[in-house]
Amino acid sequence: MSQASKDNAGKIQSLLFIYGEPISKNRLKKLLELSDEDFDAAVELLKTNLQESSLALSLTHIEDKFQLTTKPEYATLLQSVLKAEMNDALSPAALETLAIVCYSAPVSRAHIDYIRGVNSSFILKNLLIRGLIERRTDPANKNSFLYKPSFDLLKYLGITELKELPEYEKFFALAKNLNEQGADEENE
Amino acid sequence: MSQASKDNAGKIQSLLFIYGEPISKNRLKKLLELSDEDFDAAVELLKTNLQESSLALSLTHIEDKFQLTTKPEYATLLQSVLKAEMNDALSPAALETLAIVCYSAPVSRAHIDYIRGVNSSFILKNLLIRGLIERRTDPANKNSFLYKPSFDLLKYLGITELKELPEYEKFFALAKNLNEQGADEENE
Amino acid sequence: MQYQVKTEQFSGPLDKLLSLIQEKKIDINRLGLASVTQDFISYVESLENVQPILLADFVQTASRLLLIKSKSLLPTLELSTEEEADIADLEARLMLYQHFSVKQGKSDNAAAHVDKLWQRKEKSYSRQMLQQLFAENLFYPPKNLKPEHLQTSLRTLFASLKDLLPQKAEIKIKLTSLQDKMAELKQTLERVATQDFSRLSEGKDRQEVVVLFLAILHLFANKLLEVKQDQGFGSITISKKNEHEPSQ
Repeated sequence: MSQASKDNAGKIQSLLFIYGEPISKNRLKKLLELSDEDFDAAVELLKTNLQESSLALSLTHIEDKFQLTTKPEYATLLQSVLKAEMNDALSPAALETLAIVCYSAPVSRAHIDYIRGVNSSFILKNLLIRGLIERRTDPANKNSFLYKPSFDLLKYLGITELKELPEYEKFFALAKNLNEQGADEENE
Repeated sequence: MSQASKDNAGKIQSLLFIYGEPISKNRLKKLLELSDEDFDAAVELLKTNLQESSLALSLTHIEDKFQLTTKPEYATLLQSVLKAEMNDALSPAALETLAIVCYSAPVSRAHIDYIRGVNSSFILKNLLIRGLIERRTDPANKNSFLYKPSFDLLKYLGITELKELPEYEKFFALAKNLNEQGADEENE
Repeated sequence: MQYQVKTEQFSGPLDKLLSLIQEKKIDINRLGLASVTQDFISYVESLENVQPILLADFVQTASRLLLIKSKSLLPTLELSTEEEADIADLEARLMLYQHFSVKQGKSDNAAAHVDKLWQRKEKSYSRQMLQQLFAENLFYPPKNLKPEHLQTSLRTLFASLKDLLPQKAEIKIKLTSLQDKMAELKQTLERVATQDFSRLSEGKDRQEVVVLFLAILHLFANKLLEVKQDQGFGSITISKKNEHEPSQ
């Protein structure tokens, strides 16, 4: 087993790990600038390494597409865990973030972070995955998203529009105004 | 190395792989119904396996949380593929404060203020919002927070735990020894 | 040298002191501290539009430096236990701070280590949360979530923010500005050419005495007045300098 194959196997694994989705052989070859032979040798090595190691991952190969997945024996475990995760009550931090999204939608992550005083990206991802909130690209800034509650959440809360939330006007105003107050603070 | 540890290491890895974000020791222990000793043995094994294998992944942890990450040598490849933005520059005050948080975590604001000789609340808020540090309530003093580096910071620095910081023991001892002397002046 | 207060607004007295010591390439000890006292005081005097609370920190450090300076000029001067402790504290903090300061400039420094790791850009990456699930349309609400829960959560959040704001506004430290004190001192000397320090400081609080002392030292450094002290603990006499002498 050559050093080059080893290096390439690592590179392929790192790419598959980050991508998550299946990637075609051609795309991988192009990204790594590999010849057919080098690619095949590296994939063979990666497969063997994953099989031999006591690690939980394997290389799935469907037609000409590759994906890094967990070994089949973990399927049941993962399903039960995901179910538990999804049915969990919200942590106080998640509830607070959801409340800010509901009362000040549409709202950017930067503004949520500002109100909470901490980074909220992980919590927002969690709320997105659970389908409690949605996001769309901010028309004023293509690199950023605006968040709002999902339609499903409104139905679940038993309201038809955000204005029906208790003390909606008050908290909407508070959340929006905080920006100006905050700006002063930063200039101090 | 026992078969049980091997099985548990695989389970832990599969969970971290699927979940993507950091998971706490308590949560993992509960999900897998593991005792403290079994968990620690499995994590130790997983760490060693990942280090020794020619695979691209490593186990990153801060305090009691764990995450699966790529090894830092794949940074250039992944950066170009993900078109990830380069690390923003750090101001001198941000760098200095990060250094104190990294080498003395978990650490209170009063203690950071004491070492820097100046109020650090503004810079800490900034670092929190950038997601480079995290905070939690101090169990010994409910009115105060303890600060520590975030997983994102560790990933930026390309290390898997704080102990990998150069001269970690030396600076940790330096920063902490003063704690008792400084305690009188803490009045957060 | 010009100092930009704006860019330095979050660095404090220790940072300034360390810079001065490094510029002179001297050690952190009493002798070193005594030799940068004048520069430090000039710097404090140049501070404008600084938060009062930060200025108070600078003035406190300046007063400790003055103690060290006085002791180095007057070896017979005896310091109280409290003053000795203040000086030892300043030295210890400076020794510690240099290990974490960005300006220290050595390679075995905590900030330099973090900076090096940050600069090398060898970042690790992790996966997105539950990557495989992300595309699907799921809805997993927490059990029994009611609009009132959201309301209560926001109430708590805004209540805690409110707690912070007024407190901030109330921070008000009585601080006599150095500029004012210098002007006042010059005026006093116009009226009576020679003054006794103990007389000038009579009935003033500790902070004001420190500022007065700083003002005297500054005017003295700029050769605008003369200071005389015949013996340790003896009275300090301040007199107006002849106006026709060139000033620096």
